[in-house]
Amino acid sequence: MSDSRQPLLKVRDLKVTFGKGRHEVSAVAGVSFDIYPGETLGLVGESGCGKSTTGKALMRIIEPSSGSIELEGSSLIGRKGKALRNFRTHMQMIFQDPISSLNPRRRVKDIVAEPLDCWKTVSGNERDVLVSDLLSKVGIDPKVYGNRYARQFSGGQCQRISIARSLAMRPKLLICDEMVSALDVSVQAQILNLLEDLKSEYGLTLLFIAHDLAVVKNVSDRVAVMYLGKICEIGPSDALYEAPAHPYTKFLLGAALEADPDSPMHNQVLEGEPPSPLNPPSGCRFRTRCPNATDKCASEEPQPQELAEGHFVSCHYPLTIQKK
Amino acid sequence: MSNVAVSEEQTSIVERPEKKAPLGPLFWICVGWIALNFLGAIFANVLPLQNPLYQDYASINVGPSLHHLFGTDDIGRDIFSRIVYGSRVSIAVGFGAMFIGFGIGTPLGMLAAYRRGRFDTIMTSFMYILLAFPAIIATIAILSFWTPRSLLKIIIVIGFASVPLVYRVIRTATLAVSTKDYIIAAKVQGATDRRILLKELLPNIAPIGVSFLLIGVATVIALEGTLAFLGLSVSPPTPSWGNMINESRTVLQVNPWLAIFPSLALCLFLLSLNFIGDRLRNHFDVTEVKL
Amino acid sequence: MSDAVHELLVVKDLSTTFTTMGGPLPAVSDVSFTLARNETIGIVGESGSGKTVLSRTIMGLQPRTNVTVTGSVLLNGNEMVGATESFKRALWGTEVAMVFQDPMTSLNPVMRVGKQIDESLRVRLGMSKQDAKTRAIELLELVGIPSPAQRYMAYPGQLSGGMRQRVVIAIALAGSPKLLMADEPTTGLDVTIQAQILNLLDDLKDRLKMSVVLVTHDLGVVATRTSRIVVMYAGRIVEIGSTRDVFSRHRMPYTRALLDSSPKVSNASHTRLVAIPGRPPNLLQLSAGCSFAPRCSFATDKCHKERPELQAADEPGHAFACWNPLPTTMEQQS
Amino acid sequence: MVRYVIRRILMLIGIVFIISVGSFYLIHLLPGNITTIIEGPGASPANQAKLYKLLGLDRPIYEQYFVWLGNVLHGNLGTSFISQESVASTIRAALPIDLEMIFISQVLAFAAAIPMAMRSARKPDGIIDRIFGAGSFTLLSVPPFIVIILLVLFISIKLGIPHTGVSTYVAFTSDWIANLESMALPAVTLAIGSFVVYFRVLRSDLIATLQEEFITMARSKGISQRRIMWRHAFRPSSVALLGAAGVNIGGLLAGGFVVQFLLAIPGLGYTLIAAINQNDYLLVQGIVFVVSVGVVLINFIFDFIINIVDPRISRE
Repeated sequence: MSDSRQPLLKVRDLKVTFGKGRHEVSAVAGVSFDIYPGETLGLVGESGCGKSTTGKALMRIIEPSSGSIELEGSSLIGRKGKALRNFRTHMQMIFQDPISSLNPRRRVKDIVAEPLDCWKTVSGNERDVLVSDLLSKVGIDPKVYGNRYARQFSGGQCQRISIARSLAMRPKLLICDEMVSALDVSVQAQILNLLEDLKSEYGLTLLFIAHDLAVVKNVSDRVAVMYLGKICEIGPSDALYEAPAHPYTKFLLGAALEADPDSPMHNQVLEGEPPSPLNPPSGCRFRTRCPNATDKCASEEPQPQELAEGHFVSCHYPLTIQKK
Repeated sequence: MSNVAVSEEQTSIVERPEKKAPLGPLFWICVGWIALNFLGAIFANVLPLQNPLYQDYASINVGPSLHHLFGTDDIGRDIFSRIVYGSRVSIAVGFGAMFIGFGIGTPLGMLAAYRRGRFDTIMTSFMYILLAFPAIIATIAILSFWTPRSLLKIIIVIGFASVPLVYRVIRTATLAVSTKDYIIAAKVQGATDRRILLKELLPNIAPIGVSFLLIGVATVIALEGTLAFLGLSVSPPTPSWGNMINESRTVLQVNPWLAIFPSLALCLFLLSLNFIGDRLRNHFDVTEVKL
Repeated sequence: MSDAVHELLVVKDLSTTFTTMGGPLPAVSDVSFTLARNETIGIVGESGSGKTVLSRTIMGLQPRTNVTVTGSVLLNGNEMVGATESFKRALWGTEVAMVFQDPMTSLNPVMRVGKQIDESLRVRLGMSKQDAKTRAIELLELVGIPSPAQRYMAYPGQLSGGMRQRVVIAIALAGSPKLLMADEPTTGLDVTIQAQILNLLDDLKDRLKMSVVLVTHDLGVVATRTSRIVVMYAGRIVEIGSTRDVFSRHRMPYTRALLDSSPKVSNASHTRLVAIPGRPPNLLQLSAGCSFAPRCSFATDKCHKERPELQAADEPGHAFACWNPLPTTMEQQS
Repeated sequence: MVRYVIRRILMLIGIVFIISVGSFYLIHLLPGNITTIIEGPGASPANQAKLYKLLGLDRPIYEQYFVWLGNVLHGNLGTSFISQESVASTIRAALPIDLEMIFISQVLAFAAAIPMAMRSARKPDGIIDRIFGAGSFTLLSVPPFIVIILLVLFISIKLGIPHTGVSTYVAFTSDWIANLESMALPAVTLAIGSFVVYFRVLRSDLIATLQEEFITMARSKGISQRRIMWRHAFRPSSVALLGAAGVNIGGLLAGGFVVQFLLAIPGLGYTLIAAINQNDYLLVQGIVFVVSVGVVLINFIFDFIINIVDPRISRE
């Protein structure tokens, strides 16, 4: 890659398989990408494409079956016990379901302080100050709400508390797994804005996983599109949305609904449904639904090729002209 | 950013008010009844009760009166006093056995469900095979061979026999909670397994555990009664509710009071325990686990 | 209303109030609108806006206890409010049918999908067993399910979400209803599948000459597929009008806020969203004024004290409920 | 489905094997010399030696087990030293009584529980539901030995209905009407216990099922309330009912001895208690083995039925 900066997170050929023998499913079938300091990488795809599994595998909540994960040059694979627990604090995660992310039987203050209590990095007094500060930062008044139980809060508030908790250890990388998809639009906008604010304030790097193309574009500098366990296209968000090179990306964008009565009706709708990951197609995984597929697509798996600066596509017949 | 913070303060209404089923006055009456029985059992010695073993041949099989509140049995012992003393056996067996059952079953069940993997597979298969054996027959067989019988032995045998059941309930409950995102979140923050088990899992399975515990105590107390009928509970003349009901069988026609009062004492106690357990389950909205 | 003959659905002053432990909960209040034959109307709102309760009340499918319904729903001339269960039952399936939000829960998991379609045909239309099966397979084909004869024997658990939603649509179509209520029909589905299902509904509407009520939280879903839109907030209609008027000539600040707060594919990345502060109100503690006032940047004292009624805008059929409406395009220019 | 059944059968064989080992070792777990335990402390050394040989105790223990297992597979559970009767034939004589008792009690329990639960669930917290709920709750707290005493007190003693008292059991083959009379009290007692379980399980599951979206979907088709209750709600909920029934019937097989003991009905449970009191260990061993296998088989059969009713399970 031409980018001279050192990546914060380097993922190479990450694979996750579930089950054994006949029931083996490769949920993530070899995924490689870099995330640079200070940027937001969006990971978008439909349900079952492996985007959430990728996120969890990065934290080793789900154990990857092979591949490498490096954060600032040190590997996450092979760490055990305290070393793994300690390493995880450099990366944090926010989940889809705001309600289930918080223990209903603990107080908000204790939830946010949990990482501090685990590692005992600060004294009791500092802890309280830090927690109050974090809560105010995410728009929850610590004096009014700090002693409430988590089960008393609405989805948007729960997601704010989750964000506060994830920031307590000053992580380098924040993985957001569908963090706004359970929220109403008006609340979703609040959370997305809050995330952008905190990102610049804390100098965060984000991996933003979501199925909503508009949301992903809004927060991301670069976007990766996943289909059936593989990345089919990755590139700068504006360029990728402007001129998608992979047919799947094009269909995905074509299906996204704009809140605009003048937007064109979807004449070209992707037919059929994704094949079962139990028995993925040979060669290119998208070929069974792709209108441009040829014999080559069935026999040969397309490798990522660079179309423009930082814009890679895994397709034998990319829709935009290849860079020479 | 600051305007977001302000806007959140404006709406001070908490949106998810707790929709807990109220416990109701009957719940507290039941709690009071259990407490009263406990007090009676503990202070039976100092209470102004007649000697439960004293045989007053002047008044045999008399009905309720001021002198003998619930009457006397066929050898002139005071039924009321015997019921109060008898509660000691029921309470000791019920809570004692469940103490053993939960003491062993809870940590095993939680560990198995949280760890999964080989420990879970082996432990769970083992417990399910134990469950296939009719526990009641095993209890009877062991108690009938393990002589001389004592209260402690009864508690130990029933306690151990209940472990697989407790294990199953706790494991299922823990499994349901383990998949919640806040458990993953705790791992992500670097919490130790011990911390997750004690701080995140235990408080959330406690309501299920407590309601099952109460229903378990009720079941064990009924089991003590059954054992008494087979002559496998504490030996007479020590009073227990089971013993008293058993003894009443021979004089059922002459003196039904002898059957009715201890039966009432037993049923009311079980009813209270079951009711408290059931209400707690509703109150905590325990739906994940079917007991 | 005199146009009852022309309009398929006439809703007038409809209110649905639930009796809860915390007091009466007005889920839907004073809703009135009409729907012509072969027309699609969109009902848009966030969670708690009353849109789902409204759609169920129109059908008469609200729970039978702890609920009070007032007003009137004329469905093809039949009054649904206060009607007996057996009267409504005669209309369900043949006059009006419903497509539910979550295809994972709206199909009976222990019944073969074919049987679930058959049921309406045999019980409601009195078809023979064989005829019903033939018709059910036809319906499965109509909604675009490949190898319908095999899928007839499948259990819902064996089908994907998109396929299940097609089955739900097939069930709804079994009685050839004149009105189809679609309650968030694509919310749980992936974007590509969502497009398939919406196109299917559009297509079926024209082929079978149905009217459709499309209930959704997603303005994108209704933007190109409806002729008119109802915007709901806290149980009330806050704006109603033709799709174009609502999108481009809205007067109610909430409609504007809703449009502005949703991210758009066409916007550049890192475009700052215009968030609506606060949260939707608690329906148990509604103020006397406009329910949106606490979150509205234009709110005045009057907004907090007095509730605005729907008032007509310049365009025909366009109305809004606001004391301080956004300026019309002409006003903006002047 | 076929794979599921095969897997379950393999598991069943494994569990039965383990039960056989457990039952076999039961008498070896007893403290002291087995021959002394079996023949009593007064037995002559010559007799003890004979028994030692007879039991094959001179051979290694795993060999003893396989000899025993071989015999069991041929239906030979040994001969009681107390009664000198074949254990298998004693069990064969007693088992039908248990089966008859369980069968009658289950018919009664289901006949009461299903319609009452359906009625209750239609209007949860309505008057009828409250009455049924309070009734079932009270019955839940009355142990079977109290029920049977009350029944004897009122039916047998006060009303004087024949063949309903203690030690009045009549075999089915000798007089079937009298047999049914003598079965009435124990069957009703067991039925009450089962009814409480079935009613409560089915009611709460039905209430949950009736709130499912597919019920609203079924309503919106315009089919009758009756059809919704039976076709759409009862079948999914019957899974919970069948699960409870499997456990409960197994429990009755193992725990039916209380009523048998109190009324002196010579079923398996009564025979077991008598055997324990007489130190008839081979009979105890035989009954424990048969009952355990029976419990496992009942669970297996109910799992299988649940599988047919609910297509969701075997696909997991």
